Amino acid sequence: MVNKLTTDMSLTGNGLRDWIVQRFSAVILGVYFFVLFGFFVFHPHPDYLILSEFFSVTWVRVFSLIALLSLFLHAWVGVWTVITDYVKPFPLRFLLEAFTILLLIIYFFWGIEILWRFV
Amino acid sequence: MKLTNYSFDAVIVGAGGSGMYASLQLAHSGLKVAVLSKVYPTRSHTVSAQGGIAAALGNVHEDDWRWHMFDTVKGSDYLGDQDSIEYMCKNAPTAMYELEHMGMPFSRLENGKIYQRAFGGQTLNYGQGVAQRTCAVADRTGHALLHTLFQNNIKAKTHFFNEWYAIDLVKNAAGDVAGVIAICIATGEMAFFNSKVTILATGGAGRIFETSTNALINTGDGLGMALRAGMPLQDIEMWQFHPTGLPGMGILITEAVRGEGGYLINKDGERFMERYAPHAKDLASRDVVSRSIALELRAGKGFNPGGMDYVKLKLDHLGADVINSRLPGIRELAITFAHSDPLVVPIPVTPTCHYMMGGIPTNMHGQVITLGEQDKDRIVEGLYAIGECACVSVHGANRLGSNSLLDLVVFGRAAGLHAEKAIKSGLPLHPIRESDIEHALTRVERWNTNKNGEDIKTIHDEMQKVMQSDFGVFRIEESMIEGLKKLKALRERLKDARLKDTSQIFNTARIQALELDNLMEVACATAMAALTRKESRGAHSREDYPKRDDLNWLKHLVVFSDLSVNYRPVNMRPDSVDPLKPMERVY
Amino acid sequence: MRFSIYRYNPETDAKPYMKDYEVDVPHDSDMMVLQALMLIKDQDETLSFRASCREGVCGSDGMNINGLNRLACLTPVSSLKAPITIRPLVNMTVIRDLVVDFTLFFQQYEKVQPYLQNHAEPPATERLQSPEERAALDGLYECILCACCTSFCPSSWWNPEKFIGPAGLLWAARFLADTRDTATEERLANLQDPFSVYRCRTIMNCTVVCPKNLNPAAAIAGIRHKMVEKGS
Amino acid sequence: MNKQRFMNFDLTTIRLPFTSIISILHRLSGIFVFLLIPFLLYIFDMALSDSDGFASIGAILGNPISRISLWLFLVALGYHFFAGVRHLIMDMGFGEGLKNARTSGAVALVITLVWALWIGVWLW
Repeated sequence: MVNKLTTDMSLTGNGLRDWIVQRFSAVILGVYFFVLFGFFVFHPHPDYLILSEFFSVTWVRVFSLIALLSLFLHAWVGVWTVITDYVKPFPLRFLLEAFTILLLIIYFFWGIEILWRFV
Repeated sequence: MKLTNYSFDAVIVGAGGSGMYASLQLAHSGLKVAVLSKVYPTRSHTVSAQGGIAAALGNVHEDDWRWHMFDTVKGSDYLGDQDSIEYMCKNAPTAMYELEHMGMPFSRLENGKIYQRAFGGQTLNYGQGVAQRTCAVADRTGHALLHTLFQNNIKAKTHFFNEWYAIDLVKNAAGDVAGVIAICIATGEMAFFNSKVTILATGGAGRIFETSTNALINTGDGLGMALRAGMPLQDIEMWQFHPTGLPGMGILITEAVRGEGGYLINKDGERFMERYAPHAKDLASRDVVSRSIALELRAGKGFNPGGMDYVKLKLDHLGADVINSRLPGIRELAITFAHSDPLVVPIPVTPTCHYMMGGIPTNMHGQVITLGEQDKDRIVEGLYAIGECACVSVHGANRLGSNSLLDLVVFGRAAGLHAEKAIKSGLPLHPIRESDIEHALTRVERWNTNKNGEDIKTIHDEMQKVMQSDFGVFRIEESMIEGLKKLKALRERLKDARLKDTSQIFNTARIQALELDNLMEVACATAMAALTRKESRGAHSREDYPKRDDLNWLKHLVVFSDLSVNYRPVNMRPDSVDPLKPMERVY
Repeated sequence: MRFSIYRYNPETDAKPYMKDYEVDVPHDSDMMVLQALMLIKDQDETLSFRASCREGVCGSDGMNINGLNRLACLTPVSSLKAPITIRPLVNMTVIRDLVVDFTLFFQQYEKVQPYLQNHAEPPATERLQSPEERAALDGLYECILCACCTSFCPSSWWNPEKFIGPAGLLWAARFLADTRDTATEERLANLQDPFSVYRCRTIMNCTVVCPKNLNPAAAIAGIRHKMVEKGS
Repeated sequence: MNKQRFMNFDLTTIRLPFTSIISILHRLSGIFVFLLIPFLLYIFDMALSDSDGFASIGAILGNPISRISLWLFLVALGYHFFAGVRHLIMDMGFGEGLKNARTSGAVALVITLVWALWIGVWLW
């Protein structure tokens, strides 16, 4: 029903799947930020030690990784929607979309680097 | 004038219930069919129908189409043609099931069948007690019907010309109709639609009255076209006044309110219909109830004597459940337009012009009839009329509530079937000459070129006032003579009126001028017919001739554009049952 | 009372402009905007607008009145702050004055196959449907196709061709909800791309402006639910 | 004859309903959060590098612009979160009516306001 090239740049190329991914990743991110929020409530003025200790716990790291992945998916669906709403000329839209993906990939690996360098 | 030429097997003018049922019938036949509509199909007046559509399905109790036929003939005050009424009532159930299969979202009974409610004049066993015969979609039956038909026409890929306004029929020297001239409202483009069969489905003309339940588009376009093409209108004096319209605007409050148990009260709180119709009470037929209200108002028992007088319709006793599930649209209308929530307070109502029983005379296949040699019926080749603009004569002098949607459906279908057969058996395009087309163009050219003269607004308003005051619920010789005189003068003035705006693109002023030509034709014909019929029958109620006179007036009256009058016999020969002999009509 | 009305006739005007009119509105008048427009047309017959049933069931006279899409015939003048500003429906091509082009709107409607589909041989009488099953259609079938919602929907503004819009989707929901319709899976499959349904962001402008008090946003949510159910 | 096609599309003449403001804020906050991700990652990177790096955060946030940016980021994130929860609740079929949607939108706004104050107090 809709032009294929436009659709192809969406995360899954399918509205229902994109929608589910967006919701699912939102829930994960929500819980993740709730955990972080809890950490800062218990440690309103953390120092390096407390913070690095918290991020060396395995489940925190795994959860952080999952959250990073969720962020990637969530942001891609969201930003893709925003771009396709407002940017109509195909070359510009394509560039923006490609740039966004690139950024998200960089963030993802940057995040892994931050979490895993002090293993 | 530049004209585009289109050629079709069939052209249907009007996309209301009857037009779209006919087009659906034809679309399945593989023929080339065009539907011209001056509004988008879903804006047609059918959409406003509320209460329901009658058919003897017997879902609530035992029922028989013969009982339905009896009620309809009696309701018509014996002016209805019995062969057509028989056909309609007999085919009603089939039509209902067809609609249901098309997806019409009928309300349902506990057992899953189509919900049926009581309506005025519908009885069991030839007049014994109240029948629940009216199939309903809450109180939005017309909306549901129209949308269902539109949707099925989309499915059938019907070719719609939306916002095309038909101006006049093109008739050849032999008197056959070869198509119509129409204008595309959006662009001003004019076109000749040449067709083997032209079907008029243009609806009523309730806008000849000042206050009417009718949509603004109900301007009798098909009637004007037929009159100008030399065909007559039949029974056009018969105008139904719906008992319950909101005072002022004339917004319709469906009879289903009374069918569900609501009733009328006067300012003393009295349920006055018990006095006028001891058995049927508020469910007597519409002419009876409207007259009763008018008499109450005349006796000073209205709520606002001296001002805009009205009685009230009480339904709060039905309870919120019934009102919200069966009459939700009525509640909305009453709150919006009368500032009264029927859950709590009664709704102010007054008789309001509602329906035109008369129209272009046709046989039961929808073929238009005119008078030929020695005043004998002559079928106009190539022309059909269906729906409110037609007078197959199933409503006679008074239509029963919920029989109009049925009329649309049954005769829309019948005309479609007949036209399909005619075209498939080799009906050719009717031959025409250039002059035939030019003749049909004269009217629109006049409006485009006339630079002087008065605006149409005054003429329009005066016509409505005359109709309202001299041809309303009660009629009397002197005022009708006066009224007709005024109308004739207005008609002359209209010939000289001018259009200030002659632009091409979506010029609604021009459409209104063309519509007024049609309204004026219908108003004059109505006045002439009303003045001529010297008796009281059904909706035609004369104070100077208060009795029905079967000896002299049990006949159809036809009026031509020059206001000459003639007569046709009423058909009293149903096919499969005994004729129904005129009896005294009591409810 | 002052009315400021959007005027444009492509035959004579280079571009649209606003024109002011003065209408006598009695103090405690019941007048609706539609009647005011008719009075204005009496002053100036070149003003074009659509109207038919004048009671809110035909859907002809949707327009933007004081910033909101509504039906002129259901909007009391007394409910509005003067000057009353009347513009055509938002984001639809103007044919002339307050008259807009409905072509795209009806194309979107047709996309959802707005008709009952059931290939089984129908019974001799009606198909049965319980009152409860029928009640599932309430709030869906009453749509009058006035386009107030779709023309007021930001998702339709940005993707008028790819996003079906609230009105079309309401009709999709109506046929998905009908127990007599057997094309559910095909209907859902046709709507699964990222645009047709999923551009809806539950902004609810549709629900705010619907003159029939319907809730297209909730109907669209219902379509998504059905897809999730079918997909899992 | 003017062949140019016009539309009535002027956002200054359109009265945006409350729910649409809730919605557009959701989108804006999302974009804002997305744009500030590198800033956040940078702070995180610093905080988890070593104690010197951690200490440098104090310096970074000493700059009022960074501090306000962080505050804005957290406020936007908060709103995106609360309005997102509202969406999820509606997606589950609760509060889909107009009245409820307005109420829940207002609730999301108010909670965000409280959150913004709270974060502000914490940061300063």
